[in-house]
This record gives sequence, structure tokens and C-alpha cells, in this order.
Amino acid sequence: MNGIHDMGGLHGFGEVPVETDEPVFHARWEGRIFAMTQVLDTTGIYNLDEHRHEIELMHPADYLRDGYYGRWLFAMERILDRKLILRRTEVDRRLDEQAANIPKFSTLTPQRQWPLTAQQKIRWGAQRPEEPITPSFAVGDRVRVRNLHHSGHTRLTAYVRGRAGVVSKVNAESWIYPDTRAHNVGDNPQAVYNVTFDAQELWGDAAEPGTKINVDLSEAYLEHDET
Amino acid sequence: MNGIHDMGGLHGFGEVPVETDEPVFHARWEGRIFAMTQVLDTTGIYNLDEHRHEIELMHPADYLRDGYYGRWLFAMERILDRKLILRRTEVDRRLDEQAANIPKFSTLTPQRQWPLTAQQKIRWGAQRPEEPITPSFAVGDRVRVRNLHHSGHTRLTAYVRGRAGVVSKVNAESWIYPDTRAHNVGDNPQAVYNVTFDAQELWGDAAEPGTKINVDLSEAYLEHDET
Amino acid sequence: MTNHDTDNHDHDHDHAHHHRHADSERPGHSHAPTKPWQATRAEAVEALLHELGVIDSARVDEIVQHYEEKVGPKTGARVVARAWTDPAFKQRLLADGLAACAELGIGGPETELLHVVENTDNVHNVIVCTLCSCYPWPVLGLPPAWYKSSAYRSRLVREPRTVLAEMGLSLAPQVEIRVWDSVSEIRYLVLPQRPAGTENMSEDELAALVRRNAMIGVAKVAAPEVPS
Amino acid sequence: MTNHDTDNHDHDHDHAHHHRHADSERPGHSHAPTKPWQATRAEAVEALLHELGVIDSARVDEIVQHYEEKVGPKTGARVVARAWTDPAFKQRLLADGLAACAELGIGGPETELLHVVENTDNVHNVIVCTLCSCYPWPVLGLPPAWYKSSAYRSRLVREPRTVLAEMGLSLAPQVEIRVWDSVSEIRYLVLPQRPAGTENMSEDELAALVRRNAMIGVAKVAAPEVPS
Repeated sequence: MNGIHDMGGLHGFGEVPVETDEPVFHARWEGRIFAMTQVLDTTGIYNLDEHRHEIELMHPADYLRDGYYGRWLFAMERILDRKLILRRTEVDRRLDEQAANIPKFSTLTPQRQWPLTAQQKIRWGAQRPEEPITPSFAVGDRVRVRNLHHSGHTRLTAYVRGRAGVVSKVNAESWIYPDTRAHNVGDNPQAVYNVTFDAQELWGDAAEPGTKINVDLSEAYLEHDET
Repeated sequence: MNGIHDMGGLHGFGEVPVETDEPVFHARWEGRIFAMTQVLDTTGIYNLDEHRHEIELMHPADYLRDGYYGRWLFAMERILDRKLILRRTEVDRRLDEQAANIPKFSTLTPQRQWPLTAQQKIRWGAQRPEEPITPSFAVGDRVRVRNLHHSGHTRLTAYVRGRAGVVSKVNAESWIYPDTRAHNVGDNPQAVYNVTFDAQELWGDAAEPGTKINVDLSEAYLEHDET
Repeated sequence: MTNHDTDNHDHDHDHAHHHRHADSERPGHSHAPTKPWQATRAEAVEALLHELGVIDSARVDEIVQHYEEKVGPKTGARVVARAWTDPAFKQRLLADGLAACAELGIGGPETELLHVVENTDNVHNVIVCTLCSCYPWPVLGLPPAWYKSSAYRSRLVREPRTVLAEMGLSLAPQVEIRVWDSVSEIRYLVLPQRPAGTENMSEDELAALVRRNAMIGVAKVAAPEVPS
Repeated sequence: MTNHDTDNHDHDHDHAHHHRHADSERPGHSHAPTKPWQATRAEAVEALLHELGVIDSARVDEIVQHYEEKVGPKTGARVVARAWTDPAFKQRLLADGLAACAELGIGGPETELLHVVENTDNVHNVIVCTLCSCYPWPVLGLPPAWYKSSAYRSRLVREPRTVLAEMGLSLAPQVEIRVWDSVSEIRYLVLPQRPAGTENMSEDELAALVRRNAMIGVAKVAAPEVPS
């Protein structure tokens, strides 16, 4: 999807804000959300790309306002609600009861998709070495990035679409295709390439001299450059 | 500049929100800001493209939150402050005095860039018929949109950059070039063309069949298509 | 996710949020209706500019009144009805929209050139401005909130058929959609198709049928209801 | 315009705003410090998930502790110092970063493949993830706030030389900058240049010189201060 998360090349965000003596987490809740997500990642409830896509589905204004771990909290709540593990209504009721100082919280209703059966569990990592693939491109090949604009998850950044570059590395490992895995419609294992772009190709006259941009791109994002 | 205001093609904003029996202004302040801007437009303090660019310079999160006339208010305050007509500190002081129920407000200090001399006044409209130009492109010409990414104001929407289309209309009138006028570095009068793009050229496989997109583009945004 | 997408008016300072609920946990946070900060600041700016002689508040009053009462879609409807009933006017309108409108005493700020684009059985036109919300004020008045929304601005150029269908206008697949993104100083007006069953109507009666959305291109002009 | 750009942590619900001042005009709006809504909701979600047996809060404690205390840039510094002092290791590291790190007992989630990119007199490497904020956690710990900021994510790929200069690293024009946008599951680590004057230092002493920013590529490793 074309979203605010796909920030490469945008103006308007000012200087990079560097903090001195920065803690690992800036508030206790940030650490809890981070670590809870790590645990949930291992449960088979969802996969990495689903998590990323859930964040992308935030309204752009919320995305910009809620901060890094605020986005993770948002995604956690939405995924758990959608997957019938913990309903949003249950969280809201708990918060209401806390606010009202109820001595004993309501019992959680038993109907939920938990625990998951082995068949229901979704696999995590992105490498699929057991499904070997033959890459279509080789180091040195000139490739053009396809102009894809589908509404789902993608790792194809907007700023390279339609642009030509050179394959600088072939990660011949069999990797999942995020665009389909995020929607649980198949792993579609394929090669991931590192493609080198001249800055001029991406940014025209606004490019800084003597800079190259390297981006890792799935095979489905690329075609042979015909020009 | 590449900013959130350049929204063509983005996902993530949901359905178009249609309101029934909508008033012209939804609050009194909206009408005041609109009409004050119309008056200020005639004073020579700034030009149209400066006003638009001032809005674009809002932080993206503010841009998405403040609403249409909220952006106009932001731009008005910033321009008046920057141009030394009405300082932000003066507005803030007035608000503080109001909040404190001060019986008589502080006198406004006399030093300011007002009234403007005839020489200081900036011209408004975009047509420059007194500076006739000869267009470089003709109806039917295949053109490619230049891949421009400068940090200033532009009316070159990101979604057509690098894309090829056909000139469908030549507005041979001599029009100012917004990219320079916004920064008061010259009118650079030139032709504006209407260029027709096949949806497929812009959106690839995600294009809707049987749709064309027509965009008005200044001559400096275009080059002859060589492919 | 509530009303972010309206993106147009009167947003509360900490407006609707998916976690709004959590507000109730915030001590000292009142939900009493308050004057929006924009109103407070707008009043102060106006008062100061008036005191300085930069603007005249009476002139501001007049402009507000003009856009609230004098100009609006009824102006454009007169143009459309004239084009439907006067072929020579229609020809002039399509050749030079602004000059033809001037014949009817129509014109004003923010429209230096007007292109009128005509709908036919095979072609449907629709207007947008992806960069801000350019709109032919002298002909249609000020744009509706949805025209200024992020959703309309972002989606119309990418999926016009879907957007139009959502807004109630389902077009046959063979009808070509032409989207006009009015990012330069040229403004657009859609000349809708005259509906069937209006052959005997007067120009004024026809004008009464023409609504704003048809002149933006997100609707057709509905045929008059047949009296039963 | 304040601290939007940090865009990373602990934002107040109606956080910093250019019109913040106007808040003081809002009746009933308290500025008392309150628990952020994220903390309130995070606690409720954790409590409920723990009650349901989906997560174990003790395990959450362990993970927080791991990332706060056990893993961080010091891990990466060990790798760099080893590469500086052991040419064979460096060769293995550049060939297969993850396997070489495993030799030192380093590895963990979010890094399925690690490319180590080496700075030279003529080439400077720098890492970003424009789409989210991918980062080699097992080697560098969790990323700093600036790495996750909208400013860094948006600007580094378009104007790396300017961004690096702003952050204190001015590179000569003849030095080629290579930006690595790690949007796939491959993670990157910059192998900085070993500073002059460190010929007699031990591996541990060298590791102490290597800071996080040099391994992201927004700084060089500073030469040790010469005792006066």
C-alpha cells in the first residue's frame, strides 16, 4: 500500500532528533509492549508481515502521532481482537472497571481462539531453505523495479518504483514474499536481491553527488530493464 | 517538496466522508479565516504560491489534524509573522491578556512592515499575458514528466513523475512558474499543458480499466519522451 | 477510527482517536464543550489586524456573507441549463468557459481560466485537486468538505471508478472515466448530460435540477420525478 | 513545532502543537502530569493476556531485562574489534556475518541474515530502514530514537551527505556514500575503519572505542585520546 509509513524521500520532518544518554526504553510501558510483542511473535497467532501491515493500516495522523511503541500497541490490540484472542471490548471493560474501582473484575468469557492447535499456528521467520529456488537475476544484471501499487502489504518502497538499478548481490536463499504472507495467502518463496541505484536515478537533479542507495528487493518486484 | 499534502495515490484514508446538508462554513471562525485570507490576498503581502507553500511546511501530523481552514490559519499566522506584519508574540500576548481579563490591552509597537510601499507589493494572479511565450510542445506530443524532487514548492504531483503521457491541451497563455514564484525568485512565465496519462502508466496492474488522468503541468516539468 | 477522514472542519484539539476511551482514565481532563483553539486565535488575529489597519472587519463580514449567501452551486446550474438550451452558448462555453460565464455576469477570484468538460454516453468527467483543493469558486461556491478530504484527494486519481461507485454513481465498464487533477491555475466544471424527460422544461426549471455533485462529476443529473 | 520529529516515545495524548498556547484558554483542561494512555492500556492488555495464559508476565520481565541489560552496542563492538585484530575472522564476517557472529556466541531474533559492510578511505556505508526501523537487534541491541524518527527514515536515502553532516560527520566529496535501506529480512552492520594510533591496543581496548553510531554509519570511530 502507498502509506505514510513509506517515508523514503519525504520532506517536512526537520532535523534528525538526537538524544544524549538515551535509555533503552523511555517509559515502562514501552518495554512491556516490546517484550509482550516478542512473546506473541512466538505463539503462532500471526506472522511478522501481518504485524507490520497492521501498523501500516493505522490512520496516517495516528501513525505520525503515536510513536514507535504506540504503533506496536495499536497493532497488538488490533491483531488480538481480529484473531479472537482478546477482544477490544474486553480491554475496554477492564479499563472501565478499573476506573470505577470495582473490587472484582468481570470473568473473562471462555469463547476465544486460544490455545491454537498446531494446524492453526502461523510460521514466523522469512527464510525457507527447505524450498530451494533458482534466482532469475544475476549480479550485474540491470533491473527495473515494477510499478506496483496494490493496496496490501509490500516492502517495495515507493521511491524506487519504476527506477532502474543493478543487482549487486543475490541472496539465493528462498525467502517468503511479504506481499502475500502478510495476508496469509502463501509464502511464495523467492530470491531477494540487493539492488544498487545511482542517486541521480532516484532523485534527479536533487540527488547528492557520489551517493548510491542499496535496497533489498524480492524477485517479484523486479523485471529485466529493457531500455 | 515531497510532502503529505501531495496525496494523489495514497492508501489509508478510508471512504470519502459525505455530509448531508452541509453549511458553507462549519464554524464562525472558518468563515472569518477564509474571508480574512481573501482580504490579505489583495494586500500584496504575499502571493498565492507562497500561501500554499506555507501550508505545505506544516509538520505532516499537524497538516493531517488541523483541517482545511486550520491550515489556512496556520499559514496566515506564519506569513504575517515572517513578513513582520503581525508578530506571533503579539498574538500570544493578546491571548494572554484576554485570558487574564486585563482591562486594557498593551499598545501595539509601531515598528512593522505596514503599510507596504508600491514597490514592496507582490503581484497576485498567475497569468502574464503581457509576456507572450511560445510553447515547446504541441497537442499530441508524447512527453515524459521530469523526476524533480527539490525541497521547495512545486505543483508537480509525485504520482506523475517519471511517467509518460500525451499533451491534450496547450494553454498557450503565459503562466507564472509556481516553483519559483513561491519563493519570490521570479515569475518565469511559461506554458501550462494538460497532459493525459493512461491509468496503467501511473498505477501499473492496480489501474482501473478505462480511466484516464489529466493533469495540468508547467513546461519546466516536462521533456520530450525519448522511449 | 472515527472522523479523521473528514479532515476539514472544526476538529477538536485532541480529536477523535482510536484510544479515546483511555481519556476517561485521565484525571483532570474535562469533556465540557469548549471554544476550539482555532476560534480563539482567529478572533485575536482578526482583532489585531483590524486595529493595525491591515484588514477591515466590515469587509470580512461582506466576504463571508457573499460566500454564504450569494455564490454557490446555483450559479453553476444556470450555466449548465443555458448550455443545455442554447447550442451556440454551449459551443462558446466549451471553447472558453470564463468568457461564456462572463456573458451571464459570472466570474471572480481563484478562477483565471475555466475548462468546461462535457459528459457523454461514453465519457464521464470528474474533478479533483490532489495537492490542496482547487475548485471553481465563482461558479460553484466553496467546495464541500468531502472534496477537501484526504480520502477524496488521495483516491480519486488512483481508483475513480471505485470512488464514484461508493458515492452512488456506478458507471458501466465501457464508459471511460476522465479525471481532471486541477493542480495548476486552470479550473474545471463538468457539463453533465441532460436527463431524459426534460424536453419541455424551461431553462429555469432545468437549472433547478442541476446539483453541485453533478458539476464536480460525482453524480449525474437526476431525471425529474414524473407526477403520479 | 517542538518535538513531533522525535516520533518515537512517550508522546502526550494531545502532544506538542504549534498552537499549544491556546490550551490555556480552554476551560477545564488540566495540565497535571498524568499517566499516558498507552501505559494504562498496555497494563490492562498485559494483565488480561496473562490471565488468559497467552503470555507469562515473568517471561515479559526477562525479555525487558535482556534488552535493557544484556544486549546492546557492546555486542557489536566485540565483533568489530575482533574483525580489526583477526584478518581471517574479518574475512568470514564479510562473507557471512551471522555465522561469524555465532562464533562469538552472538545471535537472536530479527536477524536471519547479516551483511557486514566495510568502510574504507573511499567508501562510507550507512544503514536505514525507511519502512519501519529494521535493525540488527542481536548485534546492536534496540535502535535509538533518532534511528526510528520520521526525519532519519525520510531523509537518509535522499540526502545522506547532508544528514551525516548535520549529525556531525562531514565526509569529503570524493568519499562515496552507500546507503543500505534494509527493508527486507537482511540486516546490516557497518564495519568502521580502525582509527590511527590504535596499533598497540588490545582487542578489549579496541572494543571500548567502538560506539553504536559508528556501526550504524553516522559516525566514525574516534581515535583514542593521547594522554598528555
